[in-house]
Amino acid sequence: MEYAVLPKSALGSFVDALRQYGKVIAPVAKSERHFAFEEVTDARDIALKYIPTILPPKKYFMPQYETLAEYDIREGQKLYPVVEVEHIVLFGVHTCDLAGIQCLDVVFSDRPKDLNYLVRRGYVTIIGLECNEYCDQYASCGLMGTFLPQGGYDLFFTDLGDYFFVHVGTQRGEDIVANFSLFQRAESRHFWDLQLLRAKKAEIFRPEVPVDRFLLPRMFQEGFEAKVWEDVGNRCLSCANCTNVCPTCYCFDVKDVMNLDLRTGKRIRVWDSCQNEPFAKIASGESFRAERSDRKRHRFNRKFSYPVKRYNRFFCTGCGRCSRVCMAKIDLKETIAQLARETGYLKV
Amino acid sequence: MMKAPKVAFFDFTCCEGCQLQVANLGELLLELLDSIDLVEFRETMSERWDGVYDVAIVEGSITTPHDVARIRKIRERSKTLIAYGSCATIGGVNGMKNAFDLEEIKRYVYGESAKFFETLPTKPVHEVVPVEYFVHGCPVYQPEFLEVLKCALLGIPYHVPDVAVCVECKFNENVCFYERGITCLGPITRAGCNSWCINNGNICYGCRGMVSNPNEKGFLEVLRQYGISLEFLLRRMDMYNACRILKGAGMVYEEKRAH
Amino acid sequence: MEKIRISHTGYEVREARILRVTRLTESDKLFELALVGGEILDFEPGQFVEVSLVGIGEAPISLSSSPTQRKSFELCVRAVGRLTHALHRLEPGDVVGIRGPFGVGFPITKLIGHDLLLVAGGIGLAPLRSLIKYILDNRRDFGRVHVLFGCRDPQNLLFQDEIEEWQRRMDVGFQCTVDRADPDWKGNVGLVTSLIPGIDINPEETFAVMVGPPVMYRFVIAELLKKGIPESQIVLSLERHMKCGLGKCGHCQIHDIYCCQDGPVFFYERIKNLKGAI
Amino acid sequence: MKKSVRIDVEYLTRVEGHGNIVIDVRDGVLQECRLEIIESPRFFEGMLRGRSIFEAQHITSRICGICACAHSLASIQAAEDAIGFTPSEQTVKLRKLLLDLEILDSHILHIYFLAAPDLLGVKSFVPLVDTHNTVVRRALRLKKTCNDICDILVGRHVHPISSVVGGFTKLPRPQDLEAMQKLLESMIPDLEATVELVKGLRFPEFERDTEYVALVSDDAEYPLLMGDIGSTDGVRLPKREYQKITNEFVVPHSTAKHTRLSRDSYMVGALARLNLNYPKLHPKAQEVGDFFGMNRKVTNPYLNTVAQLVECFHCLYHAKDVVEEFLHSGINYEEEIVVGLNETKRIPVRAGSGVGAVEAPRGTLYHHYEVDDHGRIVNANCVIPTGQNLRNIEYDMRKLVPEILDQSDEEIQLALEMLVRAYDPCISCSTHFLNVSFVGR
Ligand SMILES: Cc1cc2nc3c(=O)[nH]c(=O)nc-3n(C[C@H](O)[C@H](O)[C@H](O)COP(=O)(O)OP(=O)(O)OC[C@H]3O[C@@H](n4cnc5c(N)ncnc54)[C@H](O)[C@@H]3O)c2cc1C
Ligand code: SF4
Ligand code: SF4
Ligand code: SF4
Repeated sequence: MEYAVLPKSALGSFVDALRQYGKVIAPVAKSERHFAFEEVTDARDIALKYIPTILPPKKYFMPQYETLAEYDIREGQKLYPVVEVEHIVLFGVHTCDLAGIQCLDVVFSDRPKDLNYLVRRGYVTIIGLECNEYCDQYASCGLMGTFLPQGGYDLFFTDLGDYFFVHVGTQRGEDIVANFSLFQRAESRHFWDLQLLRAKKAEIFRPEVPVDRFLLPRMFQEGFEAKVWEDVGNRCLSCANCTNVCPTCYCFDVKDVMNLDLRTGKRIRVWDSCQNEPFAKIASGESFRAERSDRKRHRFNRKFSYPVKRYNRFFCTGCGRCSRVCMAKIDLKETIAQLARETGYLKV
Repeated sequence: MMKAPKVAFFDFTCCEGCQLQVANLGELLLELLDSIDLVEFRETMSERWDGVYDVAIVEGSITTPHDVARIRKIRERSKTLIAYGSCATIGGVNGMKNAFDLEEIKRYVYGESAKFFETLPTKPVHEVVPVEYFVHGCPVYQPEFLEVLKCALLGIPYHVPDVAVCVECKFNENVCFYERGITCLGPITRAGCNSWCINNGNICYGCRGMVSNPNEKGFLEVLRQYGISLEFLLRRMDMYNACRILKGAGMVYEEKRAH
Repeated sequence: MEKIRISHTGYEVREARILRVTRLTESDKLFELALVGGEILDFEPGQFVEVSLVGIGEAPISLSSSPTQRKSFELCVRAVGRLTHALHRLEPGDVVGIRGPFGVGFPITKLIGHDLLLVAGGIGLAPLRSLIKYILDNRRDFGRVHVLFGCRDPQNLLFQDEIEEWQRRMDVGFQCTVDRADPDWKGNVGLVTSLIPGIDINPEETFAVMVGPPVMYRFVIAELLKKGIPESQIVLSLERHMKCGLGKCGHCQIHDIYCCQDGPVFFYERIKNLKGAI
Repeated sequence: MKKSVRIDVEYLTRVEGHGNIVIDVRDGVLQECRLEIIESPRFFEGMLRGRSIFEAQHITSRICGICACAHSLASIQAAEDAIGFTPSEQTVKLRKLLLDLEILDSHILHIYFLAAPDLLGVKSFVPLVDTHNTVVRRALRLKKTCNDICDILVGRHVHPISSVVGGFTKLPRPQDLEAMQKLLESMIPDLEATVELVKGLRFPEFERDTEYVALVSDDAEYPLLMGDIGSTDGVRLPKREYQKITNEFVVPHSTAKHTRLSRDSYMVGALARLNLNYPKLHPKAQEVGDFFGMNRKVTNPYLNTVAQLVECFHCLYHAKDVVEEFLHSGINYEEEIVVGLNETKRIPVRAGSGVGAVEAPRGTLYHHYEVDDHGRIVNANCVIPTGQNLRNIEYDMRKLVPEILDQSDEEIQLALEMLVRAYDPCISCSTHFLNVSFVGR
C-alpha cells in the first residue's frame, strides 16, 4: 500500500501502537508560540499544529553531547568507540525538518562516513506531517521550496480534517501500516482532498524574497564583500543561537570528560558553532574569522553557497528558526534581500 | 604512588557559598579526599598547615589592605593558585561597591564609625597576584570545579569556555527570554554553568563574567528595545562585571554623568 | 539509551610507544614513536596524525620524520596547551594514542624531477623536515634543492644538529635566518623573505613548498611570484583549528574546503581566491 | 589560686566567617572578654541603592552562602511588602518548604561539621573520615540530599534561582514532587541515627538566663516564615517595628553592630525559637525534644545544638507534609512567573517601605527596603542573626570564664570556642562589621 488513510480518531491508539518501534517523540507545546520535540505517552499531548520547535529534530541524530569513545585510565591509552542508540519514532516532522535531516544524511554519509551518525540514524523511524498553513513571518520555505514533502520519511501524514492522508516512504513505513489495522486504502476522494490542499498551499507558500533560488550561490559568491555583512556583523552578539537551532548546522567540538570517579571517562563531541569567537582560532591566537562580519558571512555561505558546491544542495530549509531566535533581530530573509539588492539579484 | 597533593581552601571577601559547594558534593567529597590531602578548609576544619601548598583554592575578592598582604603570603607558599568563584575571578557582587564613592558608602553603612575602616576598591585575585586557574560562577558549578581541579592536579591548562551562556541555554532547549519580552545577560556572559539560571526560569545575571570580546554596543542596542530605564540596565550589567571596564557601557556612563 | 561498542568509527586510536624524547628548545620536544604491536605507520610527508591522551584530549600534529624511516616515526611538539603540555611530561616507554594519518601530503609525484625551494617558518620546519628527509633519502629523484628557514631567535631554532648537518651537505643549499639575533649568533638576521631574492633558481623548473605561520605566507608568496615561480608550482600547508580530522567538525573549513581532508597541503592556485585562506 | 590567662584565638575556624576571641584574665580577674570580628566589610546595604527592587533578592542572597535561601526569602518579603504585592497561598507554602530545607541543611552542617568534631574531641571532620567513617558518610549524605531537594525546588541551594519577588519562576512538576518526597523520606533513618549521635555527645554544663527572641504567631503553626516578633520577656511587636528590637548600635571596642532589647543582650536562633514556640513543633520533633529535656525553658547555650536537632525533625516532617499536600492538591502552573527586571510590568510597582522578617537557621533575619515609584531602592538595611547574638555571646563568656578558671588554658580556649560555635555564628553574612584596631595587643 503506497497511500493510506488513518481516521483522526485512531491517532491515540496509533501512537500507542508506535511504541513497539521505540520511544515516541512528537512536538509538544512549551508555550503558545514555542514547541519542542519531546517524548509523548499520550497522543493528546501532541501539538498537531505547531511552528518549528525550538531545537530541530537533529538533537536525536546528533545529540548536543554525544559519546564517541570511552576510556579507563587504568587501561592506558585504550579508547573504546561507542555509539549510543535508542529506538525512537519521530512523529510529526514538518517538511522543512525532513529536508534538514536529509542534509545531515548527506554530510555524514560522505566519505569518511560518520558511523556514530549513521548507526544511530538506523534506529530512528520518521513520520512526517504536512504543514497546511504558513507558520509565521520568519519562515522562508517558500523561497527554499521545502514546503512540500520530498522524501526522507518512513511515513508522511497530511491532516485532511477528520483523517490523515498517509504516504508510505519506506519498507519500514510499509510494515507499520501493515501492522496497524485501522489504516485504510486511500481512495480517489482522498487524493482529491489532498490535491485541493496542495493547490491552496501553492497560493500561500510563495518565495518570500524575490530572487531566483538557483542563482543564490552565485549571488553569495559575488556578494562576498557586500556591506550587508558588516551591518549584520555589528549587530550580532555571537550568541550562536542561530546555528544551534539550525536543522543543518552540524559543527562540533571534541573533548574528553572525566567521570566523577576521576578514573573512567569519555571522549565526547559537543555542538559547536562558527559564530563562536574561538571556533577558528589556532594555538598561536590567530583567528581566521576574527570579525563577527566574517562569521556571519560564513554562516550564510554555509547555507546558500558552499554546500551547493560540495553536496549539490542548499543547507537552508526555510524553517525560520535562526530569525525567530535572534535577539538582535537579524533576519534571514532581510539579509538575503539586502544582499540581493546590493548585488543586483533582486527581481523587480 | 605519588604523594597526595596538598590542597588548601582560603576565603577572602565573599559569602563562602562556593566553599559550601564543596561540602555539597556529598560522598563524592570522600573520593576527592582519596586523591588529595586537604590541609586547610576553614569552613569545616580547625587544622593549620605551614608547608607549601600544591594547590591553593582562593575564594573571595580582595577588598582591604589586610587582604592584599594575606593573599601575597598565600601566593608565595602555593605552587598553583585557583581563583574560585566570581568574587575571586571577577570581583563578583563585591564589585558593585566600586560604582560608589568609597567614603560615602562607608558612611552610609556604618555612620559615625566609618572611620574605623580600611577598604579598597574591590579587586579580583588575579589583579593582585598571578593566578593559574579560574573557576567562575556565583556560586561555582560543581562539575566545572572538579574539571578544573583535575587540570590543576595534572598540571594542564583549563580553558574557560569563551562562548555565550546562550549556547548552553539552547542545548537545554529553553525558550529565550528575549522572545518573552525580558532581557537576559546570556549573550555576553561566559558559558560553563549549563545555563543554570535559565533552566530554572530565571534570567542570566552574568555571574561568570563577560566573554573575552563581547559586542557591548550591539548588546546595549538590543537592550534599549525593552523599555527598561538605562540606569537599571547599566546597573545590571555591572552587577558582576563592575571590576571590568565596560567598553560600550563606559560611553553611556559618561553620557549619564554629563547630565 | 543503549551503547554499542564498535571497533571502527574513525575515533578509535592506535597505541604508540614513545622510544625517545629529545628536547629541541625551551618549548619544543621531538618524540620518536612506534606503534605498539610493530605495525608500521604508513604516511606521506605533510600528513598529520591526531595524538590522543585519554582524559586530556587530542591535537593534530604533523609527522616530522620521513616515511623512509620505516620502523618509527617522529613528532615535533610545541607545548602550547592541554595536550601538548601533557605530552611534554611523558617519557620513553609511555604510550599515546594515534589517529590517522590524515590529509593530503606534499605532492611528491609532482615534485619529482624538479628543482625545489623549501621555505619554513618557526614550527613549520616540523612538517617540512619530513619532506627534507625524504628528499635526502631519495636525493637523485630531485633537481637542485634549496631550503630556507626563518625563526624568531636563536633560542627557538629547531633541529640545530640536523641544520648543521644540512648546511654541510653539498647537495642542498640550506640557509637560516633569525628575526632577532643574540650576541652568539653568526648567521643571517632578518625575515625569511629577505633570503629569497638572493637565491639562484630557474623559476620554470622550480616548485616552491612552504610551511609556516599564516603571516609568513603573504610575504613569501609575493617574493616567489616576483621570482617568477608560477602559481601552479607554489605549494603550502595551512594550519587550522581541527577537531575530527574527518572533514566533519567544521573548524578547519575554508569556504567549501576542509583543510583536514582536502589539505593541509594545497597548491597556491587552488586557494588564492578563497578569501581568508591566507 | 590566682591565675593569669591570655587567650587569643585568631581566626576562629569552623564558623562561617572570621572571628577572634580575646580573653584577658589577670590575677584571677577577668579584664577583657571579646569576640572580635575581622570579616572584610561588604557594604551590601550601600550597594543596593539605585538598583531595581526586583534584583534585591539576587544580590542579598550573596550576603551569605550558607543561609542564602533565608536571605533571599527575607529580601523577597521586604520587597513585596514595599511595593504592596501579596503572594499567593501556593507561593507562601512553597516558600515555607524552602525555609524548612534551608534550616534543615544548615543545622545538619552545624551539627556534623562544626559541633560534632568538638564533642568527639577532634579538630575537624577530616580525621573523622577514618575514625567515624559511617558518621561522616551519613553527614555528607544528609547534606547532599537536602541539597538535591533544593536543586529540584529552586535550582540550587546556594543562591536559589527560581524563588523571586512575585513567586516562583519554575514550579515543581508532579514528578519533581515525587522525587522530593522520596528524598525527604530517605533522610528519616539518617536523621534518627543523628539522634543517637547527639545522645552520645556531652555538652558542657553552663546556665545563663537571657532574653530569647524569635517570631511568634497566633496560629498553630511553628512560625518560621511569618509572624510578629516576640520575646520570652513578653515583648511582642509587628515586624515593621523591628528596629525597636534590634536597637543596633556600634560598640566601641569592636565588632559588628550589637543589639539589645529588654536586657543587656538577647539570643536568637534555634534555642530561642524552642523556648518561645515549643508546643507548636511537629509532634515528631517534640518527641525528640522531650527526650532531650528541651520541653522547658532551656538556658544552656551549648544546647543550641540540640535545639537544632529538634528543629531538623520539625523541618523534615513539615516539609514532607507540605509536599504531600501538593501531591494531593496539585500545583497551579498558571502561577509560574517571568520577571526579570519587570520589563513586562507584570507586577505593579509603587513607592513604599517594607520589612521582611524570617527565621533564618541562626535566628531572626530582617531586611528593610525603601523603594521609589520606579521600583528603585532608595534605602536598605539588613540585620542578621549573628549580629544580634554577638553581645549575648560576650555576656555568656563573661559568666563562663570565672566558672572555669581552674581549667587549663587549652580547656578554657576550647570551652570558649565551643560556646561561640554553639551559636553557629555566620559572620560572613553580617552585612556590617567593623574592622577595628584591637585593644590590648
Ligand atoms: C595540520 C596541523 C599540523 C600541526 N602540526 C603541529 C606540529 O607538528 N607540532 C606542533 O607543535 N603543533 C602542530 N600543530 C598545532 C597544534 O595542533 C596545536 O598547537 C594544538 O591544537 C595544541 O593542542 P593543545 O591541546 O596542546 O592546546 P589547547 O589546549 O587546545 O590550546 C591551544 C591554544 O588554543 C586556545 N584554545 C584552545 N581551546 C580553546 C577554547 N575552547 N577556548 C578558547 N581558547 C582555546 C588557547 O588559547 C590555547 O593557548 C598542527 C596543527 C595542524 C592543524
Ligand atoms: S562567588 Fe558568589 S557564591 Fe561564591 S563566594 Fe562569592 S558571592 Fe558567594
Ligand atoms: S534566555 Fe538568555 S541565555 Fe538563553 S538564549 Fe536567550 S538570551 Fe541567551
Ligand atoms: S545562567 Fe548566568 S547568572 Fe546563572 S549561573 Fe550561569 S552565568 Fe551565572
